[in-house]
Amino acid sequence: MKKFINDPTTVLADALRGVQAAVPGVRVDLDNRVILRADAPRSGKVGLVSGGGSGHEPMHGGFVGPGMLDAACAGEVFTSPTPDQMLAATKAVDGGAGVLHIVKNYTGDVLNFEMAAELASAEGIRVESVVVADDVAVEDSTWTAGRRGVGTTVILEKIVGAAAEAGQDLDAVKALAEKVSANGRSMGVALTSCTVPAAGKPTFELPDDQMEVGVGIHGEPGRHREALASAREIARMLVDPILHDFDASGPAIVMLSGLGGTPLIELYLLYGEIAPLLAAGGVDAKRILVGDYITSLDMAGASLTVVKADDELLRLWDAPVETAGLRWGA
Amino acid sequence: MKKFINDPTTVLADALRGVQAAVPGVRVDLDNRVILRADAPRSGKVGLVSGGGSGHEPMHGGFVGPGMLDAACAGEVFTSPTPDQMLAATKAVDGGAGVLHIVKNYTGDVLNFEMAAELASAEGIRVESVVVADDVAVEDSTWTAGRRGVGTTVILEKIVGAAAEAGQDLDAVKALAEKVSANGRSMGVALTSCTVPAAGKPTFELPDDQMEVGVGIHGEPGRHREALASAREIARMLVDPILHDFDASGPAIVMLSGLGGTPLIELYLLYGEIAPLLAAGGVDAKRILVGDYITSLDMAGASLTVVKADDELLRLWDAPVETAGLRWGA
Amino acid sequence: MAAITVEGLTAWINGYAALITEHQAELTELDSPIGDADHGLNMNRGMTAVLAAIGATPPTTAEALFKGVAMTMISTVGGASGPLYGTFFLRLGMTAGAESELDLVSFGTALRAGLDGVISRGKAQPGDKTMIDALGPAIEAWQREAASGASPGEAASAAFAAAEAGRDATTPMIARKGRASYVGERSAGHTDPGAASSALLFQALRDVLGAGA
Amino acid sequence: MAAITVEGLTAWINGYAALITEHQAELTELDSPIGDADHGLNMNRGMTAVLAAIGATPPTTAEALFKGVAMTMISTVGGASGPLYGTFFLRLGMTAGAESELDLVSFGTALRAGLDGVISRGKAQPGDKTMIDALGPAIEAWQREAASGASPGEAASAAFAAAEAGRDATTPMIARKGRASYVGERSAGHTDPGAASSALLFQALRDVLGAGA
Ligand SMILES: Nc1ncnc2c1ncn2[C@@H]1O[C@H](COP(=O)(O)OP(=O)(O)O)[C@@H](O)[C@H]1O
Ligand SMILES: Nc1ncnc2c1ncn2[C@@H]1O[C@H](COP(=O)(O)OP(=O)(O)O)[C@@H](O)[C@H]1O
Ligand SMILES: [Mg+2]
Ligand SMILES: [Mg+2]
Ligand SMILES: [Mg+2]
Ligand SMILES: [Mg+2]
Repeated sequence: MKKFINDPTTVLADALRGVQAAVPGVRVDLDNRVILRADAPRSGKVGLVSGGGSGHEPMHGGFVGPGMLDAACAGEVFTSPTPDQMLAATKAVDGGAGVLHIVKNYTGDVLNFEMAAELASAEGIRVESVVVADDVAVEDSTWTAGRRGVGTTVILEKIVGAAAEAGQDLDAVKALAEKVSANGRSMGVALTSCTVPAAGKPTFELPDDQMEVGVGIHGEPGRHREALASAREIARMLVDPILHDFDASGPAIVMLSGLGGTPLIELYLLYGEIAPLLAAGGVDAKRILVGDYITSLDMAGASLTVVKADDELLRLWDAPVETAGLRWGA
Repeated sequence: MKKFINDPTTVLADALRGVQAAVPGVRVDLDNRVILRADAPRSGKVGLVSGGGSGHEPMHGGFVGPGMLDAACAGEVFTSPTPDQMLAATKAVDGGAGVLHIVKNYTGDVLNFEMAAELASAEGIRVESVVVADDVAVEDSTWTAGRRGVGTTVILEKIVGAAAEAGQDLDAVKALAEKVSANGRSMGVALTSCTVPAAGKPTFELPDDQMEVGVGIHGEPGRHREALASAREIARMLVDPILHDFDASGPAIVMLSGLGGTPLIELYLLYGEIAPLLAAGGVDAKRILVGDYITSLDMAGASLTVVKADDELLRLWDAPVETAGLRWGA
Repeated sequence: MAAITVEGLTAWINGYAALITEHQAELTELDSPIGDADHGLNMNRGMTAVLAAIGATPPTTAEALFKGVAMTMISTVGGASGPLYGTFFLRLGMTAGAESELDLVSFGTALRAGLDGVISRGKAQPGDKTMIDALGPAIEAWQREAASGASPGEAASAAFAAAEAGRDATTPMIARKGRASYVGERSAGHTDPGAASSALLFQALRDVLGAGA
Repeated sequence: MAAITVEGLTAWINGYAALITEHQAELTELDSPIGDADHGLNMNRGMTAVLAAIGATPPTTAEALFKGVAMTMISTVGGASGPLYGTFFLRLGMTAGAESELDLVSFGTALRAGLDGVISRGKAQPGDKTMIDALGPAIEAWQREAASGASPGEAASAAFAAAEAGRDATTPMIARKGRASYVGERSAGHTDPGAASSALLFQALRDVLGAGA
């Protein structure tokens, strides 16, 4: 395992110190492992709290700042944060207008956020939640844990962040979050495994000539394994399941995120193959992000997200944002 | 070799199609392999042309746009672009106020840009050049090719981009570029080799328990190889040679760039160790970038750049910029 | 009638922590093919913190003991198992009440309340390949033994045997809850890590209350 | 007096292209320890393009031939070798002039002008471990043979022998120019890739003009 770390057991604490040193405009609560807008709480503004296991940077800590999140709770690598972290974040950002919890659909995240919401309600804070479950690699069913939450979360945090910044109330912000969540789908592929520092070895073995199609951002197995294919073929493996899952035609926000170990030149190359497939499927990619936004430690791979967008979503997307991970107009 | 590519011989062309599809506000001249501001040439504005081998993305193509470069010439992977590309770029961005070539100090880049400047002069365009040579891993000497140009180039392109956007003339822009260049130093470390697609195998062999200190961004050997160390120790190996090379005390712009295969969580962790060392050396890091800005394909590693800054440089740094790789205020 | 003292209950928790540390790698290994390879890490982080908390101020009632265990697990484990085990111990403690000793039936009622908490939080059904597939049979066995006047050792042995059988029964199951559900049919053939850590909970109880022979 | 026709010169360039393709991997290999492992790739990309260009419109004068080679190399090779070889052929062509054949002395003068171009562009001194350490001795040998009335074959053989010796002499040198200078003293013990590709240039000349025996 070759990583810039001091000790596998202190990765999160050490990384948070780095965030504190490097990112202006945020305050890092090292005890609770919460990254906060420096100016939180903002009176009268709906507070947005997200969080999840670490190892997906810039998500979520990199999206804290004006126009996006008020707080992000950082769990251990690939492990949901705990309710007390979430409660601390919720209390710190509540400006009297209530707090929205943005949760990715993993049992751990859902349960811990649920407990945190109960605790916050007990302290008189109004909390609502939205659960993102957009990974088409997983068969959907009401009888199972359902789909994993992946890339749509990033786009949701930006859009909902703009709405909260603009003063929308908790009901409106929640409704908007549910709209984005319902309109987003993602699909990922891994060329290599990631290596969790505490484990010290790759999470899964993937032969040199194989790739994992439909991988999860924690190294969860995908739909199937097959021979390493060309970027052109891989593009089809990402686009087709999304287009088969829902009618994606019309304006959209598209994100191609690297998983941490894939360089930008490859992401652009892959996007060059994805673009015509999306167009052929009627997707009008109005806004495009190509880069590392939701990662899986050092995994080589990529994840495609398509969020159907209307004028409202595009307008909120374009609103100013000032975070380490996304910044424009500010 | 596990990469998102179609064919090792078409990587550059395919990646440029991806840039064309993904990045608004730029025009990609696929024949000449030049990425241009969509609105070039801007009448009366000094044109800024950079370029170099590909594989360092976002540098340079990701820095084309308002407030930064007017054009970037993309060479084959790790190979300088050719004079005709540079000439095409120079002609395309000349708005009558002359053009500055921003060159990294590699023999190939220097010679090709030199020829391009001669050709452009012959066509009546005034061209000046600045050569960045900031890599303290290389011993400096007037008898050799001198130091390699690395991270200072990114910071220079931003600052000089703001000056050109503000209407400064070619002499002023050139003087400013030389000032930034003189004030910047960089030092890198590799945990793994990169793999050039056309080569199909790692450029160098690095045992699992070793790292290359002072590596170049093309996988050039560094100062020495030693046992893989902790982030805390590595931070010292990056900071010390820079501080020993020049008096870096006072305000500065600091960049910690990943080399392509290193995830953000590790970069933040490493920056957490670098920050106190810089502070102890009197460096007041006024502006900080942590992320992938100048990469070496899929190499796991990092490169630290410190540019001494005064009020002028900070003001220009803060000016609006709207590129794929750096964006704020726009 | 036989009773279990708070010291006995504390020894149970201490013993559980030791078993978790001993089996940490194994639990994580079970979590690899069908999960994210952290169940041993998560449980060990939590139970190590529990040990430290108990050691600092030894509780004098069942309620204080189990609420402390619950709060510590909830705030240190994370993942799915943190809130689930946390809820288990929270309800267990609330139902046991501020007593310094419990008879076997009362302890069984408290265990059942803990299980109900896990079910209402996690929404899993028996057969979904989760920890409740070990907890459920174990608690049922305890209650059955307690009702028929068994000794603590007999009840604990029966509960542990049922937990082990429940754990092993998860192997062929197709997961419908938790992270293992993502791999769908490919989850069959692997033992559920949460069921394995739950079986250890009753192993610890058996160890503390004696083999009951 | 013996002369070299433009057809002969064209055959030289074609032969050089073939040798570059044949030795591509070897040149890249030489560029690995002290460079960036692309010299063979670069030269092959350039010479393949040269072949295509020459094939399309066979040139009728030395100037047209070499200027074409130069422009193609300059616009396709990139790196350090592109402008350097480009400059070499550009000056060679300009000095040779619009002739359909050249005597040995004139060809030698043109080669020398090419070398001067490389030196003024690259600022390398003999002994800096670059292509001029092969080009220099080779051209010197050619000029010496030409002045003493040797046959084309004899001159070419002498030039190739000198180029090979010059190439081999770069092995112990410490690089002071180009990418190899970054590794400083550790460049000693490795043959310079540009010197190796320059030796191939004179190997092609020897092959075209006959062994001269
Ligand atoms: N909904 C649920 N109800 C009951 N138990 C569950 C549920 N979801 C998961 N579990 C249990 O949690 C265990 C996984 O715990 P752990 O690995 O610590 O958390 P995570 O899955 O978040 O990494 C599973 O083996 C299973 O027994
Ligand atoms: N300043 C120079 N003068 C003459 N030859 C040089 C100079 N710099 C480099 N070279 C030659 O160029 C060769 C390297 O060419 P190549 O690998 O194609 O370019 P790059 O170094 O840009 O990758 C070296 O082996 C050396 O012979
Ligand atoms: Mg987990
Ligand atoms: Mg090169
Ligand atoms: Mg797990
Ligand atoms: Mg080279």
